Amino acid sequence: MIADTLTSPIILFFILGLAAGFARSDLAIPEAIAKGLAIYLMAAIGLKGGVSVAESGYTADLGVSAAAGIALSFLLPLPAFWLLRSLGRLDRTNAAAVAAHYGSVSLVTFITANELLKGEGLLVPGYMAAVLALMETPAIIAGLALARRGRPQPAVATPGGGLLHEVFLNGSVVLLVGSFLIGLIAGKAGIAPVAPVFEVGYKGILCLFLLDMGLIAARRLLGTRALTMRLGALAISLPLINGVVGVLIGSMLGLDQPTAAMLGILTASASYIAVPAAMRLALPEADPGIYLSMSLGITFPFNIVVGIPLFAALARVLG
Amino acid sequence: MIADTLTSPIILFFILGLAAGFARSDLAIPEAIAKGLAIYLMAAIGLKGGVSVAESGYTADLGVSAAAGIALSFLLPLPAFWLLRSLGRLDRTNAAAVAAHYGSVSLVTFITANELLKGEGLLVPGYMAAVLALMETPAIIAGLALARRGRPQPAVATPGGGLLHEVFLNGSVVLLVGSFLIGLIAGKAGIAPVAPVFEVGYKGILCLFLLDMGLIAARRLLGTRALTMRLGALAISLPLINGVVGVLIGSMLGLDQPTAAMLGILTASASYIAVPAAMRLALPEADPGIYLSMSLGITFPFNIVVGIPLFAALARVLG
Amino acid sequence: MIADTLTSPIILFFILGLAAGFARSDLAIPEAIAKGLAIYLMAAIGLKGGVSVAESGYTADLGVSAAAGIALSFLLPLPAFWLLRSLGRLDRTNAAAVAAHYGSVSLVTFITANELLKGEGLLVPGYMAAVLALMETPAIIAGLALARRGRPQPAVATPGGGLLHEVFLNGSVVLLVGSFLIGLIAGKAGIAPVAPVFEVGYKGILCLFLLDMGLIAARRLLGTRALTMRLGALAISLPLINGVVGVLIGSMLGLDQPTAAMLGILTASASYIAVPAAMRLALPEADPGIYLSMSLGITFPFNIVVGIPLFAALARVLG
Amino acid sequence: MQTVTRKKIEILADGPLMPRVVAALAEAGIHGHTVVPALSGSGRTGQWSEERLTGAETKQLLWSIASAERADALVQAIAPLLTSHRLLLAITDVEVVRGDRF
Amino acid sequence: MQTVTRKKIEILADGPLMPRVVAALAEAGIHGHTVVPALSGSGRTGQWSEERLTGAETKQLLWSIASAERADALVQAIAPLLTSHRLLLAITDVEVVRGDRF
Amino acid sequence: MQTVTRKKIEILADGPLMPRVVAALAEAGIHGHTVVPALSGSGRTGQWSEERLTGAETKQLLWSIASAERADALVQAIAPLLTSHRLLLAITDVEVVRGDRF
Ligand SMILES: Nc1ncnc2c1ncn2[C@@H]1O[C@H](COP(=O)(O)O)[C@@H](O)[C@H]1O
Ligand SMILES: Nc1ncnc2c1ncn2[C@@H]1O[C@H](COP(=O)(O)O)[C@@H](O)[C@H]1O
Ligand SMILES: Nc1ncnc2c1ncn2[C@@H]1O[C@H](COP(=O)(O)O)[C@@H](O)[C@H]1O
Ligand code: NA
Ligand code: NA
Ligand code: NA
Repeated sequence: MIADTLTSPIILFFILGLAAGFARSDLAIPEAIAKGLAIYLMAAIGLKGGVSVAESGYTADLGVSAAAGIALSFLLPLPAFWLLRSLGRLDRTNAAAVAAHYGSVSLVTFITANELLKGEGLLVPGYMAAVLALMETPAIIAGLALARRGRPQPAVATPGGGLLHEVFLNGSVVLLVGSFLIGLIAGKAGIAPVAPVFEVGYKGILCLFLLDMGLIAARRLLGTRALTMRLGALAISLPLINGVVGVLIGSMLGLDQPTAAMLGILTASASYIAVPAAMRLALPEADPGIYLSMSLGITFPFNIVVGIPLFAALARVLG
Repeated sequence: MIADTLTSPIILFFILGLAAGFARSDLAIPEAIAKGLAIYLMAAIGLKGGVSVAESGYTADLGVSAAAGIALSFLLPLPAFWLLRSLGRLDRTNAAAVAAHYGSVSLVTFITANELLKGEGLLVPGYMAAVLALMETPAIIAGLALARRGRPQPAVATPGGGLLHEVFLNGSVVLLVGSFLIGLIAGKAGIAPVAPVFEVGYKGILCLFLLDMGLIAARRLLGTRALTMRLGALAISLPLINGVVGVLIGSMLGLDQPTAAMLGILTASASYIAVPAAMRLALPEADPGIYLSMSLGITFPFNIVVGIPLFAALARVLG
Repeated sequence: MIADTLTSPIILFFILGLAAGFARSDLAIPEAIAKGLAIYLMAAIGLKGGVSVAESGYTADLGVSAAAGIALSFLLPLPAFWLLRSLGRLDRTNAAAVAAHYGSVSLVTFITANELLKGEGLLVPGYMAAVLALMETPAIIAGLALARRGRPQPAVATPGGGLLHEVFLNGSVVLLVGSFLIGLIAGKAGIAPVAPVFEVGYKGILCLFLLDMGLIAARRLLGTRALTMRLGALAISLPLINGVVGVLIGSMLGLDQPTAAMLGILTASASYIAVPAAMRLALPEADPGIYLSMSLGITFPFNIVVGIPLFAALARVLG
Repeated sequence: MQTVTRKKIEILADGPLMPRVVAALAEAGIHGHTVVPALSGSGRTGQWSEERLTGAETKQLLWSIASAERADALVQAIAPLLTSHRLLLAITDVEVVRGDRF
Repeated sequence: MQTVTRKKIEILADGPLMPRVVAALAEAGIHGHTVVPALSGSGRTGQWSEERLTGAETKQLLWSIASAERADALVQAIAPLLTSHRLLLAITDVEVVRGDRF
Repeated sequence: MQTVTRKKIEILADGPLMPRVVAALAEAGIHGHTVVPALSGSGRTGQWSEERLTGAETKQLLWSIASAERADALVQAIAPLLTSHRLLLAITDVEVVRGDRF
């Protein structure tokens, strides 16, 4: 599947972005456009998920996947934190902030995996979009608990409201869950008139979005001064460990092959939108240069190019 | 029809936007994207109107609707002004500025009504896009006349040119009228190659646009300090009065049911793009907090959710 | 063909933009949207070219067109420089900067010509997108050589790296060549899933883009103080001369009619994206008011409305 | 290179009113300026942020360097607009080179 | 028209931290401000530029005019945040009209 | 908290020239700066506004706080560029906290 992956236009545009970024080309997608594309993709993925649950009804697998996702998002920051402190030599605050990123998930990794797995005949059920939304936030809470353990709760007391708010009402969660509900309420027939924009356009838009992600990842790596070799190695080991754990647990819970693969891909992925914004607010002393370089600069490209086919293969072996 | 309305994805996205805005979520559509979507919608609606007139030719109904629209836009600010001064307790300048908004029309209300009526089998003739464009500006002139009556024409003399210019060459009027003419010249066959973008994409784009409108309306209400209970009540009464007048006159003039409904919806709608910009220039002493909160914060959501089905039902009863 | 041209919606939107710009309407397309549309168009044209070469293989015509394009881009700045100095009365620096613009090419002219020729049944081979990319930069090198001839290479020594970089890695070249390669690697079948966005949407997007180009061209002419009658006349003569040379050489080299027409249209076109940015960096003493007013304000509209049908007709006569 | 002291004028105004502000600058003999966008703000009449379709309330910040005399002339020329049009005006001493330009 | 001297406060902060900065202004009794976007920058921790999906590192520049006493109060109120939140604060003397507004 | 006086440097330049301006800052030992976008403007060579595809003429405003010595060094380093590259430079006294950073 890696060979297939590497000739898919979606991945080729990502590689083009990486190459242009590393070559320091001035190619750039305006921030407003990138945000617009992200909003489109979130609405599309949410709608699709809602419609598919409206079609298939609530199944046991849905409940199992959701519970597994929430538990993994909440628990995986713990081993990550321990590795980041010991091997990564980070202080408590930075280790906790990075761990929260690796417990949470990446929307773009999810969407890309969806398309690549479909290309392999593996249809991921639409409800995984809801699982994705559910997995975004538990890791943030775990990360903050890790950061504050044994500390006298300093200035953090004040912005607590702001943080909970940021965590549960952050734009991407609201849009994903909202579109999911819209899909659920309107159903397949209700959505039909808007389908051309949200279904037909989907893959082409994803190409442009991944072009931008490649540029951003490359520039992030070039612009940082905070990344050590040890942290670079962890930015590859953590998704490997988390992804294997995710696929294993998914298979053990009896999820079918595409669902188990996707659970692994989600646990392997690291957030670079919702969690950085929350951490900047709740742990302003943590260095964004560290967590963004790791999650966006290394883990994201690694997952797109290597992780997705790898966890799909593992699910196939176990399935 | 209200039940149908409330399960249409278009309206559900609007409600999602309202909910996210009131919950103070940080969900936001970049301004450049919102403007881009608006430009797309105006070009699409104009083209469609032009093509439909190219198909059907100039009919008597077209002339009747246009004349009625212009007259209503010019005259309806008068009772509105009187109500705003007496019940609303506004000073002359602010009352005139608000009255101009209620005489003019809302593009997004028009587009949304178009789609919702179509869903009910009511086909609004394409030329109503031209009527929409014609109704934007007379109310501005009426509002300014009301503001200046009995005043010694102060600093206003100077910027007169700027204002007339703003009124007749403002971007949305130029784009609507221009696209209408392009549709008229190119005709159905000429437009065919560009139809995929302007027809197929239409409804999906409208969803994203209404999501943004919901966010904007909610934030406008939360951010204002200028809105009194009396003004809030008027922001619901004025569209009710104007809409009923519009449908009645449309029916009396013999317009068919969808056209009469749309004339009522247009008169009920209040501007929040063209008129605010013109008022900021011509009546800078008027408080934007008042006119935007009323038209965008209250009247717009009221029309989308309640007004459109109401005036459609009234037209049916009378038709 | 001029009559056909003038009723094509693509051209009508351009004329609407010109008219709105000259009337000083405030109609405006946000910069981020314009850049987003340009990125979309470049990716689409590159993909299309790559796929078509993947289908047809490398032909002798491809090599001939590419060689001719590079040579013309490199050599045509010389007569232009001479005319700009003698008839145009520009100093060495400004004449060299303008000459570089006329040697290079305009992406939008290319795309528009592609569509208009297709409407006439003239199918331009996809590989011309690669020729377009190859023609962007030789003129820049020629222009700089003209500017520096006989000068003691002053402050320019330092930024040399920056300039070469700007020339070969500028965003539009990277995106065009990159998308071309992606089309080549993925092939027709690989591109199929993303085709709806990049093929179906193409013409509609081009309408909006040309609307913006019309606005920009008109405002550029209104805002300038640097344009003389002599320069205005040259901004029409240079594309005429270059275009005739391009078509002649294309026909003499045995290229088929659409290819020869397109070679002429490319040589007639003048850059207003890549070259201005490079000139601002390499020849900061040159006045952007001169080169942008000429290429964007006069030559671009001239080519769109008159040049494209003219060179197509010439190719027909010679073909 | 020698620096001299000039005035930097900053004026905050709604987007639609900018042309009028620029006209007031021209009246005072000031022909150079640059406008910078604003994103959000708050004041006595509440808060605003950029996500507004209508530009009616979106502020922009004008930035101009001028001689002390012209800055004085501007303060006189623009005074009547300050209250009615809700402008904010601030003037700072700045050092510039090539002072004859301003 | 008469001008008086006030303080212009400029604070550079990451977008997500702006609400906290605004809260500190309110604590110091300052209720008017305007925020301007930033595009790119560099400092001791490397460089950044706007093309980032995540707003976590995108800076904004807050701009507020206030009386000298309130500006002083703000410096005290915001001091603890300056290092931990990596803010940049600069205060300038400016001349304004209608000085009682600030 | 104690404030000290430093220099705020503002430089207006075309987007494509910004890297060169930043290089001049580095030469003068100034390693911190922030860039803000501009929307429109006018000067002796006419007017411009942001709706331009080509960034060739779109201005940006660089904003940097530095010590007086470094600001002086910058004025010397950048002087040759000012006329040839049409830059605008303005320097203001500002009060900052944690003055050792600059
Ligand atoms: N005095 C000034 N104050 C602020 N900005 C200026 C001034 N003069 C020129 N500019 C800016 O610099 C650009 C080029 O100026 P010029 O080279 O005089 O045409 C203008 O379009 C403005 O954006
Ligand atoms: N003291 C201030 N400093 C900076 N900006 C201000 C100040 N006061 C008001 N503003 C800006 O001006 C807008 C309108 O202010 P106001 O008229 O007081 O509501 C606010 O939303 C802010 O963007
Ligand atoms: N001296 C300075 N002047 C202006 N902006 C600065 C300065 N130092 C830092 N910054 C801005 O603050 C950001 C973070 O700085 P730092 O924490 O030093 O990496 C930089 O990327 C710049 O945008
Ligand atoms: Na994860
Ligand atoms: Na109305
Ligand atoms: Na050329």
